[in-house]
Amino acid sequence: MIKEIISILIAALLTENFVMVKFYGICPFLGVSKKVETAVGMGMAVTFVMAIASMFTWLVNHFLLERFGLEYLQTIAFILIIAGLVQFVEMFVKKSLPALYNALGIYLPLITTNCAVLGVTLLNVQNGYGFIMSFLYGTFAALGFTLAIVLMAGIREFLDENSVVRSFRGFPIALITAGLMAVAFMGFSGFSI
Amino acid sequence: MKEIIIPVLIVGGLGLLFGLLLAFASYIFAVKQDDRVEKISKVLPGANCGACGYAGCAAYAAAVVENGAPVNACSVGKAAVAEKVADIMGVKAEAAAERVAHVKCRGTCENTTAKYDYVGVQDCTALSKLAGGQKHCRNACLGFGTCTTVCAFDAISVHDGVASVNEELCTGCGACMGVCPHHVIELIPKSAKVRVNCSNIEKGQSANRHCKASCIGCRMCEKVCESDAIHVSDNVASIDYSKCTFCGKCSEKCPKKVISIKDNLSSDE
Amino acid sequence: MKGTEIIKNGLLKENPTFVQLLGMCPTLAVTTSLKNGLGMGLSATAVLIASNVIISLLRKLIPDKIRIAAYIVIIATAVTLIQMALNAYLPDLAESLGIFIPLIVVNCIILARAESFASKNPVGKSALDGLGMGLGFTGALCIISVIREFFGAGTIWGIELYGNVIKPASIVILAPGGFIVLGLIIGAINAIVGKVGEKK
Amino acid sequence: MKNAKEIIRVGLILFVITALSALLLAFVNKKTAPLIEENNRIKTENSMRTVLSDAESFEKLDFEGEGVVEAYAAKSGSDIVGVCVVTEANGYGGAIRVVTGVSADNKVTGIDILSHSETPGLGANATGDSFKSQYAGKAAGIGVSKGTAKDNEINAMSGATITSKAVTAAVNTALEAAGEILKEAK
Repeated sequence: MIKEIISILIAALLTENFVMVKFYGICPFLGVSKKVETAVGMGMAVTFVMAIASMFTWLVNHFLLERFGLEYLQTIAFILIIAGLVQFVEMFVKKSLPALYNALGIYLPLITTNCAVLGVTLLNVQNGYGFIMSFLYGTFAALGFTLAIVLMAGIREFLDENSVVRSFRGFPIALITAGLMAVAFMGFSGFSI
Repeated sequence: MKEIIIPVLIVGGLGLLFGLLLAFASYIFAVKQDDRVEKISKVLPGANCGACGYAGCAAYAAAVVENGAPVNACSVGKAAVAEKVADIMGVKAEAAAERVAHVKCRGTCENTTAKYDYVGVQDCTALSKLAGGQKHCRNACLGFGTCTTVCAFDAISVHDGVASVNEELCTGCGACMGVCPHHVIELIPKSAKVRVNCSNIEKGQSANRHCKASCIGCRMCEKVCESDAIHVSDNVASIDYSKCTFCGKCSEKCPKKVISIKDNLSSDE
Repeated sequence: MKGTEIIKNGLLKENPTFVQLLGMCPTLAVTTSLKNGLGMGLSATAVLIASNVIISLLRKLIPDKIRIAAYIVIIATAVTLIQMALNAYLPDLAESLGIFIPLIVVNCIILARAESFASKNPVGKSALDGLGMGLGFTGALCIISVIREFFGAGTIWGIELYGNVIKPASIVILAPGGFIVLGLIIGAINAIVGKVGEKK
Repeated sequence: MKNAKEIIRVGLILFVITALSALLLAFVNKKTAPLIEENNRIKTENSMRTVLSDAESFEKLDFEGEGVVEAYAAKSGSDIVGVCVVTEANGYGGAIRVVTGVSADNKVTGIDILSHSETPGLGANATGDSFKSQYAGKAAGIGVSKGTAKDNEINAMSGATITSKAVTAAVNTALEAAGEILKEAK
């Protein structure tokens, strides 16, 4: 059992990193990775949403959808749960961490359409993970997302914008940096326990 | 018929559950935020340049509402924004003192000569570390354009080894002032016709030797000024624009032509 | 803003992919061939217009507290309905577009436009905005996929160009290629727009 | 008390929206489900015909197996010519459904991809004949090689090894199931 958990952890963090390999959650990844604090803040918010969403969607899917054979409702039920959670997180962050709320801006509500969150809930169902496994995979996937976004923020903060050609400043250089990071992450493919 | 009722109940039930949860949460987490802050930040240009002295537009908006920051501090938005902010706050906005950046140096290639040939990073800060820069005058504008890289409005550019400001584009945000290693750039009112174009602090003859267009601290301007607006401190003249009446006498009297009148300033560029 | 201005806005000034950098997930994943890029763009445009219209119709009804939940339910319903209709009545179209439809639910552009435009503007303008943004998105996808398919697979629209003569660089189709190609394109556009800006 | 009324109002609005959506979905699903079922059956039938060409009719068998979706006995006239097994495996982007034709002597006559959600341009190339034709004539326990394929091995698609392995796994499951079915039939 432990071996399986570790192999999922390694997969979610490195070999099948949600951002760098599976291309999930790129919008906030590019939008929020200017400063490390906001990146960590975004990572925490996404981790909270993905962990809770993985559990909640598994319960709903197992006890409600699969029992009545309503698989076609999966998408709408899962995305409703995620949207509810995200709006809850948005209110919470707006109240207790206003600085983070301003820094995240439009990207906080966009967690709802963050492909990573919906992706992980659908993957849990497809891989047939149990309740605990779904929760673990959701958390590990979010940690993989946070790892990628914090690494990216570190690089972009360190990247001296002035040494870049004027038209490549901002998003273009961020994209190229992300591309090089993706090459690095490709080095992990095929590595498994 | 059953397989229509059940999905409606399930998804509808979920919707109801979340509707209640979110509505309930919105009361617990209700943030008592003054809606004026919201309105003001919408009106501000959102460049977050910090010229008003606050961390960004959101911070400035909060400061205006909570601790009465001046309504016209936004030098990027100038009078237009000041008006809008004023009527949100229900206050009259006096004309904002529009400010522009001004380079206090005329150390062009023919006015001064280079001490050494510099081969390295094209950056003023790097150059200033090497014996105060390439030019003989140690307070001169280094001419490598670090200020041009931080200017978000492309208002400053380097000509003939000295930076110069396009006052139509300049919004007075002060980014260039902050980054210049020799602090050659200062923010002055845009309407200021009389300007000092030197920041050399050396005594007369060495200043003279180092640059043809340098201020030798002879204090002629100080003697001739009736409104006591111009003073020489550590061998360079500086104008207190709150007193200056722009009469231009100091500019006539200055033997080295360091003090210029704005309308002839652009002509001799 | 007038109608034509809204569409021009979506196409050029606020192009969702090149300027706002939204909808990255499908953009990077799908633009491996022109056919897919076009398919994705058109299906996303259809959903974008439909959801913009519905949301702007209901904008007065939906209280701010549950705006995200309500919008995303509407978008997901629209997408699932289109998917069901396609699979049932147009199986061969569903064959080629099948993979893109579920991806649209998680396309940030749709919720972003709903939140920033449709919820504040009347139906007519919202539909135009949906069309403008959709076409901007499709255009961007096509540009990216032509480049990636040409360099990565040596074909355009599946027609073999130089694939058997020189081995194409398959990395351009893989994950890193997506990032780098998009970065280069936006850089180039900034440079061109920058130049045009100076001349004006 | 005003708050409570407000909370219930907001809750009801979301309930109405979600209930309406669910109603619409359920109604459309009820009308389209049989059609989709029919489309799938026709599609499976066609691919089975391409995979096992000399069979005339396919009789559904009630065979249960891990990863096996359904199995058909391929008949021409009354005698069994082979077996068609529909299996599923998890690829890169999601489940891949493969139909494998197995001849009476337990060899693969051909395979076809019924449905997949692999990345277009990479994993999706599995639907191309160049990849599928490699399986013809192979027996159970097919391997996947990145380099040159030895006997009973197929060449993985470049940049889509996960998909190649998934399709091969599905074909192997089908071969095992077909083996059991053919043993019983004898």
